[in-house]
Amino acid sequence: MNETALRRIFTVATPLLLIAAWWGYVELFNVPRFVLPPPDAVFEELVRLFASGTIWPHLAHTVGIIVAGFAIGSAAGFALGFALGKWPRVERIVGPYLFFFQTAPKIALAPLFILWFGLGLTSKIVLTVSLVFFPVMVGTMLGLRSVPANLHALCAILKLSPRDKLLRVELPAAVPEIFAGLKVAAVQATIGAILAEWLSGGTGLGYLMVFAGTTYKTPLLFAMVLVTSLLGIAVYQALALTEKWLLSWR
Amino acid sequence: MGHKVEKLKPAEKTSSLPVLVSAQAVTKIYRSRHGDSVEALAPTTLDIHEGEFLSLIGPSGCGKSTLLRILSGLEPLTGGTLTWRDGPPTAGSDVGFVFQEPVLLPWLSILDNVRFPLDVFRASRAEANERARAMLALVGLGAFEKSLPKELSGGMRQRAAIARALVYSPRIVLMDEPFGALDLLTRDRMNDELLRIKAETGSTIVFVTHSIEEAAYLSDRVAVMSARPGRISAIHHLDLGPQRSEAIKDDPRFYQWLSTLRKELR
Amino acid sequence: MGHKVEKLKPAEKTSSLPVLVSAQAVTKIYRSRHGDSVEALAPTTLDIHEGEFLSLIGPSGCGKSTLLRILSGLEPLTGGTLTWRDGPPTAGSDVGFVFQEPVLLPWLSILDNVRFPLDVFRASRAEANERARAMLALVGLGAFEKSLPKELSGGMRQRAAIARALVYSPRIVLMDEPFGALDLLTRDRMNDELLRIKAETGSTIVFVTHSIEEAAYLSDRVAVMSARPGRISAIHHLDLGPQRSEAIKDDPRFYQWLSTLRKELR
Amino acid sequence: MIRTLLSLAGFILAWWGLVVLFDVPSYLVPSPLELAEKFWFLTTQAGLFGHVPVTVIEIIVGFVIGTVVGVAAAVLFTRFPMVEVVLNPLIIFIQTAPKIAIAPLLLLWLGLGATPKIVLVAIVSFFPVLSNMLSALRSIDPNYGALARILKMNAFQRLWRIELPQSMPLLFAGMKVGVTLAVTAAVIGELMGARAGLGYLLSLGQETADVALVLVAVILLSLIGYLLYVALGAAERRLLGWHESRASAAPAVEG
Amino acid sequence: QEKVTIQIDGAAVPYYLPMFVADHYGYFKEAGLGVEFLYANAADILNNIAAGNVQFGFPNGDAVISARANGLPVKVVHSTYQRGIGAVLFKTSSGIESPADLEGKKVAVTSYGSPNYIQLQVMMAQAGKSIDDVNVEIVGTGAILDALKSDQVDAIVFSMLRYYALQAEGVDVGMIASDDYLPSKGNVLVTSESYLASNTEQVKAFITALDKALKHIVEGDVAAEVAMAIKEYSPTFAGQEEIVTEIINEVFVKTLWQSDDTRANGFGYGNLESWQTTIDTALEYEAIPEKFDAADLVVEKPSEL
Ligand SMILES: Nc1ncnc2c1ncn2[C@@H]1O[C@H](COP(=O)(O)OP(=O)(O)OP(=O)(O)O)[C@@H](O)[C@H]1O
Ligand SMILES: Nc1ncnc2c1ncn2[C@@H]1O[C@H](COP(=O)(O)OP(=O)(O)OP(=O)(O)O)[C@@H](O)[C@H]1O
Ligand SMILES: [Mg+2]
Ligand SMILES: [Mg+2]
Repeated sequence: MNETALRRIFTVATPLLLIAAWWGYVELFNVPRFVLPPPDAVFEELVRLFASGTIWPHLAHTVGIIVAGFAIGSAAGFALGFALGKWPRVERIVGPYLFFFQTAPKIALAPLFILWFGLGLTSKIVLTVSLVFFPVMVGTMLGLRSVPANLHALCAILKLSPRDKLLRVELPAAVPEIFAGLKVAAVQATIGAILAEWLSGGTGLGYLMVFAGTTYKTPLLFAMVLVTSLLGIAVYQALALTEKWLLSWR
Repeated sequence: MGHKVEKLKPAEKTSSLPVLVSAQAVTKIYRSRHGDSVEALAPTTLDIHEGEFLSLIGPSGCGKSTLLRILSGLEPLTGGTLTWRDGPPTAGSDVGFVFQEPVLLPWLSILDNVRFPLDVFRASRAEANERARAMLALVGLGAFEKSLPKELSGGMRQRAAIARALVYSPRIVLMDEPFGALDLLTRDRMNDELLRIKAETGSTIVFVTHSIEEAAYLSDRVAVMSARPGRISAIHHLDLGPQRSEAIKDDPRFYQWLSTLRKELR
Repeated sequence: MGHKVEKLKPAEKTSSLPVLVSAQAVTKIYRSRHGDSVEALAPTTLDIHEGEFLSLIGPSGCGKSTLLRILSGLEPLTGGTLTWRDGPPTAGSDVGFVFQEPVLLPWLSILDNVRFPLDVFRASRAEANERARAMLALVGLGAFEKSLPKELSGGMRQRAAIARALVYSPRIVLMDEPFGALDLLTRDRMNDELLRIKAETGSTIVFVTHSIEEAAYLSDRVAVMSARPGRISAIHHLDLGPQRSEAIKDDPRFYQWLSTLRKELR
Repeated sequence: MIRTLLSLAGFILAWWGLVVLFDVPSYLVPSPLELAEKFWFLTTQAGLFGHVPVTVIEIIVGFVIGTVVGVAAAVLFTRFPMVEVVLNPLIIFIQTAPKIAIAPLLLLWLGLGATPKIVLVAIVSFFPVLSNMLSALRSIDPNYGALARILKMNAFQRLWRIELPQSMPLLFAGMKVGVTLAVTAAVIGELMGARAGLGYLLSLGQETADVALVLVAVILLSLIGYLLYVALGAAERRLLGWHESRASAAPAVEG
Repeated sequence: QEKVTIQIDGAAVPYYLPMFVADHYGYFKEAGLGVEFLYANAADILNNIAAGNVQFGFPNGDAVISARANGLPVKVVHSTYQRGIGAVLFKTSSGIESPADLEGKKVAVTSYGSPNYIQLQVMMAQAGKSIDDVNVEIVGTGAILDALKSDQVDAIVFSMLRYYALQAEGVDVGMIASDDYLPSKGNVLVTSESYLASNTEQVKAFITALDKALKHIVEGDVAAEVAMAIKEYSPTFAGQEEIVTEIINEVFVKTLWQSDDTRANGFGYGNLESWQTTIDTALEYEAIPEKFDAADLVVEKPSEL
């Protein structure tokens, strides 16, 4: 009870404290605007963006990529993790390529994505997916493999179909591992969307950031950084809540 | 004394019941991670008859659980053959297994745990609930159907696991020390319930226990195992009649069997 | 019959030994996730005397494990007080606990598991190995010191857990159905070993069991618990003398106690 | 091993075949031969192997710092949940804040040398480790907590002897994700301002439309990441022989 | 000896020959400077200069205008490249020959408000058309070249140096230089106002060394210097000495480093009038928020600092 109250206080107080620290730093060290604009300048910029409505198409674009990339990426990651987790032989054959591909820096591969998927939305979503799937895949693989041996025995006794086994036993048992991956994936989805927009296109928060960066509009830049981070935090918190609910039995 | 000891004889003429499953020179060698191997089961031959109650007794580590797991198909053989009369069980509802530790799904309530097999076998919701509730009442957990496994005591968890294994009336039930964590009174009650269920459904039961009284009280036959390498040293056909009840404890033959079995185990 | 029943009397004049820990009107209410609560322990008063062997018996789910966990400090009280003569134990080596399930660390070999407390207490490596090996030999696992817990049978795992709890000769040992998964022979041997260790170290032992024979064989006093809400319904001081051995089974008073306790449990 | 080599050979042959068959111009996809030539040229004449250690050191140092801080943060969060409430938004903020935006700040605070790159690598590899380690610590069987309390183990003993071993599988999963991110972070770091390193070579290749150079840099970077990944896998196999996920196969009997 | 760092746009390509020559022949040392080269993109360079992370920068002139208009206290102390190096690049197969041919084509720029977008606007306007007549695609610097190579777009507005790089790669490209339509500046030597004020000597020293190097190259053997630069500073270009020499002779020596202005006033002369035109055009096309005086940004005669 006391703890929840404290928790509530902190959820409000932490951001305020951070803003105060930011402001204090800018004032005290006389940090120039183009390195780090003061909070009020960023706030004004935010107000302007929202009041004039210019932000909406950009926001919608980015949210769209995040959601699509996250959804497709986690689904793909889950499917791959499932295949690799269930059939170690598959892991031995395709694993090395997957891991190799995954470590290749995405910024360098981006031109390839454009080559293959064009300049449109597809290549952006593909880029996001390529960042999202891996943590989910690793989590799913581990989760499915960590199912306790005696639960496997129970399934074998009851001759559960693979589908039943997956849905009724393996998935619930793998929730902690899968969600650990999903949370990382949520952050990756935001990074991916921004990176994709950085590479091409004239809409989206990522584009606005490049625009702000190359035209030295630092308040706009930091306003976008804030909005993106809030998006990331929102996705993350949604996941954390879902996980808490799914794991309420613990 | 009128009892018959079969010393590892493959065919058991003594039983009039048809053989349900026959283990022929079955062996099990576990390989441990360091490469050394443990011979958990030396060549073991055992017929299990349709509808009988067979107990396995023997010292800790002698291979009782291993034999049970082999019979259930959980553990692959490293030698010998396992022959089922009508082919190995194909439906999940054919075999019931009570593990040595209660294996419950920690995210399901007790009721849902007991209902789990029925859900898997796609029984109707209403019927599943009804049967699961009845089973829970039988094991004395009626008041705890909403609890999670971690909210139960050790013995209560084991009772839930027993309820789950019996709720779908499997044709053969394999039970690994099911009543070990129960107090005497509950244990006696569970023994009688088990006999009643068996009489009703005609199930075959293979039962591992450390209690000689329990083995003698419940079983048509008792297989005595000895350790390292595990093997069946004797099989006793108990001539205490098919109908068991508290009355049997007045029968002197019951006590004779107790002392015989106790001696066998030394 | 010469035995004394203390009906929940706080002070026990009958015992000449000093009180080690005293539980005064201790209660435990568990809150489950749906907000409803289970009264696991109604106000319970119990003194545990230095160097005594006290058994707790009672039906499944009556609160034996809960009481033991409260005594060990694992479970916070929801009412009453717990008073230690010299203050609550401060060193980890003061208390030994055998959990109802063997809680072994799956990544350590059996030897390392048994040595674990000694490593935590920073005993020298050589001494730790020697004592752990001796303890393993005692519980009959000498040949399995390199195995991993998952490579052992249920009973063997439980024996390893017992070895771990006794390896550092704790002043008070709390044991929750330690011998439940063992066969009679092993159990008898372990009973005698436990008595021997107790005599050597002078430890105080609180012991949960479902076996009345075991309780009577081992204990100075037996506390009988009844269920829902759990409470101590009677404490019996067994007048079977301080030295226990197989010989006690020739003493008619032993059998009188068995039948008394059995009746109490009905 | 042989199978890996065979499959690798197959892959290269297929690549070559495609390039030859469809007459792909080398500015789109160079053939393996061209790439090999480029590689040879770079090593012999352009000091390629002077660039490799620069990046490798950034990756490894940053990754180790990120992992250690991640584990420490997870432990701190489970011991003091309030700390998590306070710090979590900040952490996610730092994770999602585009690195291009904070790069000048990092340079301002940390100078132009290897430090900002290492910090960037640490930041990105920190998060998967934290996330997985938290899950792991929260999944620990309460029985082990009870054992620790009985033995009155101190916080360090509990961490070292119980929590870390128990968390190993998830921790390794987090580190595997972290290592792949670390490579990208090192590249981004080198784009912020550098004169050596594979990330620098990569940007040089992009600046001069030198596809072969880009590919050589990418392949080397992937190789570094992959080798680290393999090393982690090997360590995992050594340490996790006991764990279910490492049992030779799931139960042999299924249907 | 004073240690200073210069951040150069992009990467170590041999076209930054003056820097390499100044370093190789010890001109920096003679001037009392120990110079370290670092590479980054223009925006980062200007931010770092403004923040004092580095002392000198060598970014594109357009980027400097934008930075200054947004309040970064940067100063062009040496207009090294007299002309802009922006250009429209396209594959010759696309049939494009003049800006008018861009009508209806897909043209990639790096962002709205970027110099290359303004250049495109001016070109279209001078061809009697408008920016709405082309299909503008936004493609970031990381992918813009590949977009052209893989025919995702018909033309890109980017750096003319890529023209030569693409040719070297074997792509059949054509180019329209933007500077013919809108005067601008390529790479220029930049420092911050405060550094210029407090360390005038160092800035002068740098300029002296740079001028010396430019003179050395212009009057000397370009081929030999290119060979030296590739060997010591830009080894990935090994084997391309000939073409680099040709480009430097034809483009850099003739039109970038030297102009009528430099012949009259010395290297790096900052023609304020031409700078002002660029600034005014940027304002006209709303690329910068407010007008400012070229004299505030540019040092007209570096040699007279
Ligand atoms: N997975 C395994 N790997 C290696 N050895 C094993 C494994 N499982 C069991 N064993 C060994 O096989 C032997 C028989 O084990 P089993 O579990 O069948 O004994 P049990 O008769 O059930 O004993 P208990 O009464 O103690 O449960 C033991 O010696 C044990 O060490
Ligand atoms: N964590 C928990 N949450 C809620 N209820 C609990 C919890 N642990 C135990 N209980 C309840 O407390 C009561 C006593 O449990 P306890 O484990 O002490 O029984 P026990 O006497 O040890 O039984 P057994 O012999 O079966 O082990 C039971 O009714 C059980 O349901
Ligand atoms: Mg067993
Ligand atoms: Mg209990």
